[in-house]
Amino acid sequence: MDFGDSPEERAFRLHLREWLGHNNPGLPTSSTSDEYWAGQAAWHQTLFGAGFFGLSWPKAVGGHDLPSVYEAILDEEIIAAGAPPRPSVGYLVQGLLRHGNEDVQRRFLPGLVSGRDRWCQGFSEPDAGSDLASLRTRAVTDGSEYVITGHKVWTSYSDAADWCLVLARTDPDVPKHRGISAFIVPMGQHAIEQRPIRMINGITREFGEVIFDEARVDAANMVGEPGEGWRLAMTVVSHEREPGELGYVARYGKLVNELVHAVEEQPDKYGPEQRRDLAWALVEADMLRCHVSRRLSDRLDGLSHGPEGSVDKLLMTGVEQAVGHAALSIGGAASTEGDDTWLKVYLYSRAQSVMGGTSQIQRNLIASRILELPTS
Amino acid sequence: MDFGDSPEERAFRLHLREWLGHNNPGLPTSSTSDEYWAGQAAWHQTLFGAGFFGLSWPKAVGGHDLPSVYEAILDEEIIAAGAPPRPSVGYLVQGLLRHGNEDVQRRFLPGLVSGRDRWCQGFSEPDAGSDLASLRTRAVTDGSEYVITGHKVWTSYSDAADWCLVLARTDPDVPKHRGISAFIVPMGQHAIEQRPIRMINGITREFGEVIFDEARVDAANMVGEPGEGWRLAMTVVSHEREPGELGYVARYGKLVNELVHAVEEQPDKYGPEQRRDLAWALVEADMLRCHVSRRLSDRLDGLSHGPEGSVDKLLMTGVEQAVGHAALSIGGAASTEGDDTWLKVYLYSRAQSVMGGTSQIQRNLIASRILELPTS
Amino acid sequence: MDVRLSPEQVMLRDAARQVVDRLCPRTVGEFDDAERAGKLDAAVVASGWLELRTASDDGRPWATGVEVAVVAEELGRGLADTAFLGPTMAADLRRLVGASPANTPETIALSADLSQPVVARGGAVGRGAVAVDARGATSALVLLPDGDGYTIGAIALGSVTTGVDLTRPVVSCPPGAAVSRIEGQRRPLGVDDLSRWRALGLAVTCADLVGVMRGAVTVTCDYARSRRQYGAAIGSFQAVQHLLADAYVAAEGSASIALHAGWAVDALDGPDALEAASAAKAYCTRAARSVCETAIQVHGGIGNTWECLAHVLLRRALLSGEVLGGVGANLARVLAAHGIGGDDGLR
Amino acid sequence: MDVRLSPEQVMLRDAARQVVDRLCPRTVGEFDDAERAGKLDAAVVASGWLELRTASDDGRPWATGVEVAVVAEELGRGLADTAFLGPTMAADLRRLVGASPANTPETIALSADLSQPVVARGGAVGRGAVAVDARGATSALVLLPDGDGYTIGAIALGSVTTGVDLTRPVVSCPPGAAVSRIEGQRRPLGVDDLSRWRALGLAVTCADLVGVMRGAVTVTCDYARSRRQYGAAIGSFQAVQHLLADAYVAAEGSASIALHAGWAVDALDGPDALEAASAAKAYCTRAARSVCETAIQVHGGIGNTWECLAHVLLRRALLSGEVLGGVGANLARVLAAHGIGGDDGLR
Repeated sequence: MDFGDSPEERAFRLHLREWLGHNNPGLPTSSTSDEYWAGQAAWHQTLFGAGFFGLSWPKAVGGHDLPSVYEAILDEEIIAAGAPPRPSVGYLVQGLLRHGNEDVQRRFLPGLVSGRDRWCQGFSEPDAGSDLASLRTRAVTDGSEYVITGHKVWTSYSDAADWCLVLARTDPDVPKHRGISAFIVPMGQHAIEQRPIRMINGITREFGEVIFDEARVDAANMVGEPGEGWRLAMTVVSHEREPGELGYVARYGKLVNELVHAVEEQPDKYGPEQRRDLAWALVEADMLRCHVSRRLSDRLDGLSHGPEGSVDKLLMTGVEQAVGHAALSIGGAASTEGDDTWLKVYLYSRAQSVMGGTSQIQRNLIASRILELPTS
Repeated sequence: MDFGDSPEERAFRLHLREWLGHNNPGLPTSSTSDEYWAGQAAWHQTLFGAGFFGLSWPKAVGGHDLPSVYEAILDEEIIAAGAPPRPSVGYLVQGLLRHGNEDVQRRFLPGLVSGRDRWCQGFSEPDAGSDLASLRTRAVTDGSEYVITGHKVWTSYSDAADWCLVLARTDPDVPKHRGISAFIVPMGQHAIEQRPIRMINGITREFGEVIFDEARVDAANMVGEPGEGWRLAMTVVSHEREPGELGYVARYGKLVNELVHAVEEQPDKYGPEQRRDLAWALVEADMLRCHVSRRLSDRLDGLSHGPEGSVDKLLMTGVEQAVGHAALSIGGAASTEGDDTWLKVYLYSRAQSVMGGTSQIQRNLIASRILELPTS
Repeated sequence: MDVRLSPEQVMLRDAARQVVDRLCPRTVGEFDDAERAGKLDAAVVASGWLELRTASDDGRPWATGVEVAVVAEELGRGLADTAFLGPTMAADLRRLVGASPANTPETIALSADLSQPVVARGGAVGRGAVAVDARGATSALVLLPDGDGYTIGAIALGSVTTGVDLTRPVVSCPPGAAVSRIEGQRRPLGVDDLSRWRALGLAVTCADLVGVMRGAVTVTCDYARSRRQYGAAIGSFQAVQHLLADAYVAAEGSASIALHAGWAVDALDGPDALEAASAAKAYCTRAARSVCETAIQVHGGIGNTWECLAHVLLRRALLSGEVLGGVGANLARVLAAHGIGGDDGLR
Repeated sequence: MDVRLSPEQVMLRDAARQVVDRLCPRTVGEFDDAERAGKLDAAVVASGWLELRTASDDGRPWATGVEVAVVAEELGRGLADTAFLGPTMAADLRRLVGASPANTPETIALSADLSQPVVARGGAVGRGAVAVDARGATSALVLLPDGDGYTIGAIALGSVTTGVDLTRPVVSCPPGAAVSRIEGQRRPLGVDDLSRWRALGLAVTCADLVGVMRGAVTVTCDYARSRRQYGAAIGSFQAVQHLLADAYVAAEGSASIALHAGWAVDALDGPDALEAASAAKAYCTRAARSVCETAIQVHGGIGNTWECLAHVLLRRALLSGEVLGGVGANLARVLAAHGIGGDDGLR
């Protein structure tokens, strides 16, 4: 049991630290400014180019085959440097690694990992949110291609994406979980329309709606076999719930450090109620850092895909929303001084209990799959 | 809209205030000491004897036929005097007034209202808690009597009671809600065994288990007609959820004032976290006082028996538990200085979200009966 | 004691409700409908609701804090994008110093964090100020020190900015903005007056928060009845039912304590009115944030989009929560009122 | 970094688990079984767990904070009515000043509110003290000022009282109780030592709280599976499921941060270890109260009776929560460690 560095880890950490000292692009706080999303693509490529991205992924796809705990070291150093968190594409990588055949992995993973290609994820639909398996987007064979028609929502970075990992129904005649297949669809075609979604904090470039009107995709771009899309979806969704995969320890570490800095600058401005909110945000962020170290260490025994992701998701949501409340408290709900970044951080934090599966769904999963409580 | 006194109310208040100045028995904090329950019987009779009990009940049963808002004035003055809250027998009175025939009302209500007779309530059973209608206690006719066999729990003051209002199944062959009747059973018979229940804060004289082993009751002691026991139960239970009926505004007012006093005495001992807990308890108690005034004013239009009691119950529970947390905070969880009254107040507060129907049941009732959300 | 609304108060509430139902936006898109917004402004002016706190012949206001709260609750519930808090508070300030009503639309200025009235010294606003609820207003009132009390002055307002609340814009006034004295003041604003005026402001924002909560419960229950997942309305799931039940209960508790705060404005001494209002404000502010967060949660993905009314309700609640102090400042006042610390001086 | 338990640590955990499963009470009635309790005490002594923090040849403890935490968690989970926290903390204090281990059972004394070590001046305990986890102990260690640091002394203990925690009794020592100096101290306790020692105490109580939470989740899930109402196990109702899911999640988050606190005791500088432990203690204390309250709630009426284990778990959590400071004191330390206020001096 050791939270400390091995000699190799220490050497890596110092190397990384020095590099970050010269290469922090200083992007605005994530999820509060549309500028962030543009800059984040460059940051992805910069991190990758320097050898600091995909640390625990296979070398064959551009990773470094390092133990997963190196991801925790990366997050810690990013926090210390005040740099932007690493881009959250791990859940797509894990999905393709587990379910894609060799051809798919060879063609697509290097571009995804390096940041050369931008990806988005076409899972949710207007009438298929929590109940994802009821999705209605259809994919119909036409020679060596599939023709896709449907309406996706909550598609992250859909405006800038080169590829979309789409779940579509290929067989309407079998039970709903079994008739779904997954495709890597090129976004650059006229049959795909992208519309931005404006979030409650005003940002418009994180999420989009994507309408597929007889969009075409090569059958070779299917991930897994026909009808195996649900299994891919479960892999992707379970990793999407993991702060260790998302790099969110750095997200929260950066935010709380900035809040501490705000109080340092004007100590007389903040009373006990505000300091208390901040103290809880600090404690919650610290908990998540420790928790992710524990989860990433568990991966040293091999990657698992169990229901623990729902636990991590609820813990992460607690942190995000504690940080959001601290941001509201320190920044002031009604601040008219300067920018409203902290208000935006708070408003954005409300989405964390919905995206990637609502907190209610996570609790259902924990009750049935971990606590083994009876179903009604 | 006036929270203030009419001239008549003002005169009553001043008269009451003067009387309380000379007649406050200074009992220990309710629900923390078994001494309280003994003293409370005398306090009931003292209040009644002075004309300050049953203010809004009919004169015929020993009440005063005053508008229900006089109960709020009584509670306020009890708080100001630091006197014990008025005894909580209103839900029994309301049940008998609504469902008992003239004979039952004439024979039983005066003794109940005056405090001459002590009463308890035999509703819950070990396997019939939230699901009260599944109760199994049986009552079988035998000439002009019924013979009752069964096991009741959570019977308040069963050790000292002269009478028990018992729900028992008289017809096992009809749907469960329709086969229940209510009886006023004399406790002084060998066929009734009473066992104290020790609560988590150590008190043993508030609740008991009562085992009826062929106990006998005159058929004339049935309240309502055979099979109408469920309707009585619903009336009693709904009033049991009302802080205005229970006099609990005074309960919380007294507790928070004592907590304020503790902080006044040793101001340096308490930090922002403890003061914050106390401030919330003060605010919550104030809310309930206002809320009860609103409910009692609504009774000026006539007494209602709707689902609003579930709202009141949840608000009351919030207050009880906020006060409990303040007591824990101010008193210290681990206090070894002097007595542990505040710890007991905290521990007792946990029962409020269970007794009289769990908070979960109240939320179900609000969802279906007030918000009219669909059933699953 | 009879805290039921009087027949006249019920009529006032029903009249406000009718205006709200007819002219308030039902969707986020409708906020851009200038014709509708203009009609709403006109209806509020025509109904006389902006004059509730102007002086009657004996110097007392035409209407009590309760009537003001009755209107404020309905406007909050309907997300009314019209000025009410600002003009009402300004009118009360003019009444308290015996000045005649304003000729042009007017509001009040608060400190940058909205927690305090602005005290201008030396003819100028020192640290800057924010004019709240400033739609249509050309000036905002501030306090000027005068012996033990205050007189009032006005600052001219520049262009309106939206701020957190999409329904009630604000105007930032830079440090150093010049203050002109209001003519015809017949008496200074005393300590008791100021407490009472703050109590009015807190009571109005409490009523607004109650309205917002009730609006949030209504739209969210409607959504929960209609939105289906897993073959059932989401409102049939116990988890959703309990979230909504708790929201309803929070709104009802808030309504009770807010009602008392409204009554206390005119019925109690200034300090007691301020204590009643402070307790109500702490309670309602906490409740409203929780209720609006529930509204967003139950709306799911949709609830996190700009097009859903849930965030408009939350944003309105955030502004009302901060006006004259939020949870921390008001809990401190409650403790101070009980003689155990806290600090309630004008800063 | 590899925060999995080592094979040796897993063996230690399993050994502790076996003792707990064999000898800890499963019902409230079993607490009165003196024979069982005696066997538990003996098993703990025989296993050497009370000597984990005595000095090895190089002066460092035989075992790290992690091993202490591993044992503490299991004892907490099993509601072990045996001394561990007290003797362990006392042994660590003796080790830090270079004194030999105690000959008779010993614990530590804390301030009356349990938040601070006791500093005795002039040969006596000034304001009184409380010896915690005092089962079987005949004396309790206190600190004596000595230049910039401290030496240690002992007070004799009178009869044991139960206190809030039914499993770990306390002894109140009156103001003025005489302090005898411990012989053979080779070095004073410095500031870094004291921070580290407090960090150990906080880490042990965090581990105990994690154990209590895990125990609470287990017994409550068992109850929810077996208790039936409305023709169904109550654990099938979504409201109950969500309460239990949240309890499980709280326990897991606590386990992660508590693990870090245990590691930090020996791996970081004293102040950093104390900061890590303070964050963990605030988190675990809040979580444990909530989890134990959930345990009572899901047990319904039964949960509010003395005969149900739920309140024994809550009571143990309340004591562990207060030892060396609860939520408020530790949040203040976290803020202080970030350079924004708070106060962490010995009082």
